Amino acid sequence: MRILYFAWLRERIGTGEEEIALPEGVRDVAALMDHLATRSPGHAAGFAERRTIRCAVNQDFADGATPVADGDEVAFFPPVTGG
Amino acid sequence: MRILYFAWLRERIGTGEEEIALPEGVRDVAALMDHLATRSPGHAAGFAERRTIRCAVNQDFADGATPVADGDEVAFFPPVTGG
Amino acid sequence: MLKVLVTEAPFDLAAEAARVQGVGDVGAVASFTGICRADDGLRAMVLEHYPGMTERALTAIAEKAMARWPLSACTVIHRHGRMEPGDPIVLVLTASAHRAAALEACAFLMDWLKTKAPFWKREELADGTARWVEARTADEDAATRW
Amino acid sequence: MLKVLVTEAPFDLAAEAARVQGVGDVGAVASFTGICRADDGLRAMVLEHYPGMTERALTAIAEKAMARWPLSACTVIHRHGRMEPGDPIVLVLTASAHRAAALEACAFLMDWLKTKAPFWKREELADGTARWVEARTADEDAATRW
Repeated sequence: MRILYFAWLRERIGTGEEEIALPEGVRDVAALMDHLATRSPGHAAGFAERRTIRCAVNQDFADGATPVADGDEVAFFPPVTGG
Repeated sequence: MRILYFAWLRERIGTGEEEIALPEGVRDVAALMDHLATRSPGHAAGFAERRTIRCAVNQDFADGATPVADGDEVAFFPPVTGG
Repeated sequence: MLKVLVTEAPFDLAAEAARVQGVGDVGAVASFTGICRADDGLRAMVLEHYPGMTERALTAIAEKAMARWPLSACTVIHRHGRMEPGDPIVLVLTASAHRAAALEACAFLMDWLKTKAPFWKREELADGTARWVEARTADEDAATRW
Repeated sequence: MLKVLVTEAPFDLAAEAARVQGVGDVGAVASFTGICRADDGLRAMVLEHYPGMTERALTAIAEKAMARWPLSACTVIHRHGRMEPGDPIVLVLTASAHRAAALEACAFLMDWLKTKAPFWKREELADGTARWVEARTADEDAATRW
């Protein structure tokens, strides 16, 4: 699956995009975040404050309970500040 | 004093502007309307339905109780419909 | 900065918007353009006004908006004379640091303009008849909400 | 008619306004332009976005406005990339037969855009530092009022 990061989350993690295989037992966004946080110190720092992170699954806003499956595009980012 | 008429009131009365001498005893807009209504059949028709007529004294919106004096500019017109 | 203009000539939205954008610390520009509609078989519209009082009333309304919202600029241009469907009639522009002030002031200006500026619309219809537009209760209600 | 555009290029207010004016029975055109401000010593701003999802989110917001108000046209143009103080960032235009629909929809579009479109602002300050803009609770409150 394709994972995207934006804004300061992208900077902390050190990449804007990565391909991962969906790990065994990961079925929702919350579990996926737990998994991603273990990938590097940058990931750990990026996911340290979960409540400040928003998410989209296949380009729709999602939350921790949203299901994820292999092949999904999942993006993580801070609250939006456009306009 | 200068009296102005606008829109359908101007059409009914047949003029947009007239100079009159302030009649004895006329001290407010309501009394001025009573007086103006006697000037011609057109005036009578124009002032027939008082509640549909708005007024300005010296270019400020006014009402029946607003005082009038010689030298004032008093305008009568239907409710406004700009914008 | 306040600009009020009563004119027969068409106005230039882009030029007016550029003007208010250059004044002070502007983060938000809101505009409203009122346009002559063709509904009910309207062929043309003639806008009569009260020269002198019109400018005075529009200035008072614009000053009220400037006092109530933190605007860096406020422009009101209202045309008079003959207009055909599609012709712009009125332009209101507001500039502020933030969007809420610009948008609210813009809505306020239009609501007050509709009920507190001495303009009268006469419609010429396709069948050759003409009629004075009647004031709408809804406009009066919109103006009193502020 | 709905138009959504995410672009690095500046936009042309007059051309966009003329476009929505020509669609259907239009009596009212409202616009909002968001502009990069110089406050807090800002030298430039970089707007990052989520290509693909941005267009999708803006289209969904514009469709919501078209469903909720009787609009004949709705245009949303949002820039990304680097912007300096005075540069326009976002343009929203609404056209309708009547003013209330155009003005309300315009305010709605901006409020939803602020909280439901994937853009992130990074400010570069005069002292050489840079920072990501934090989301404002006031924006969230403004979005939930609709």
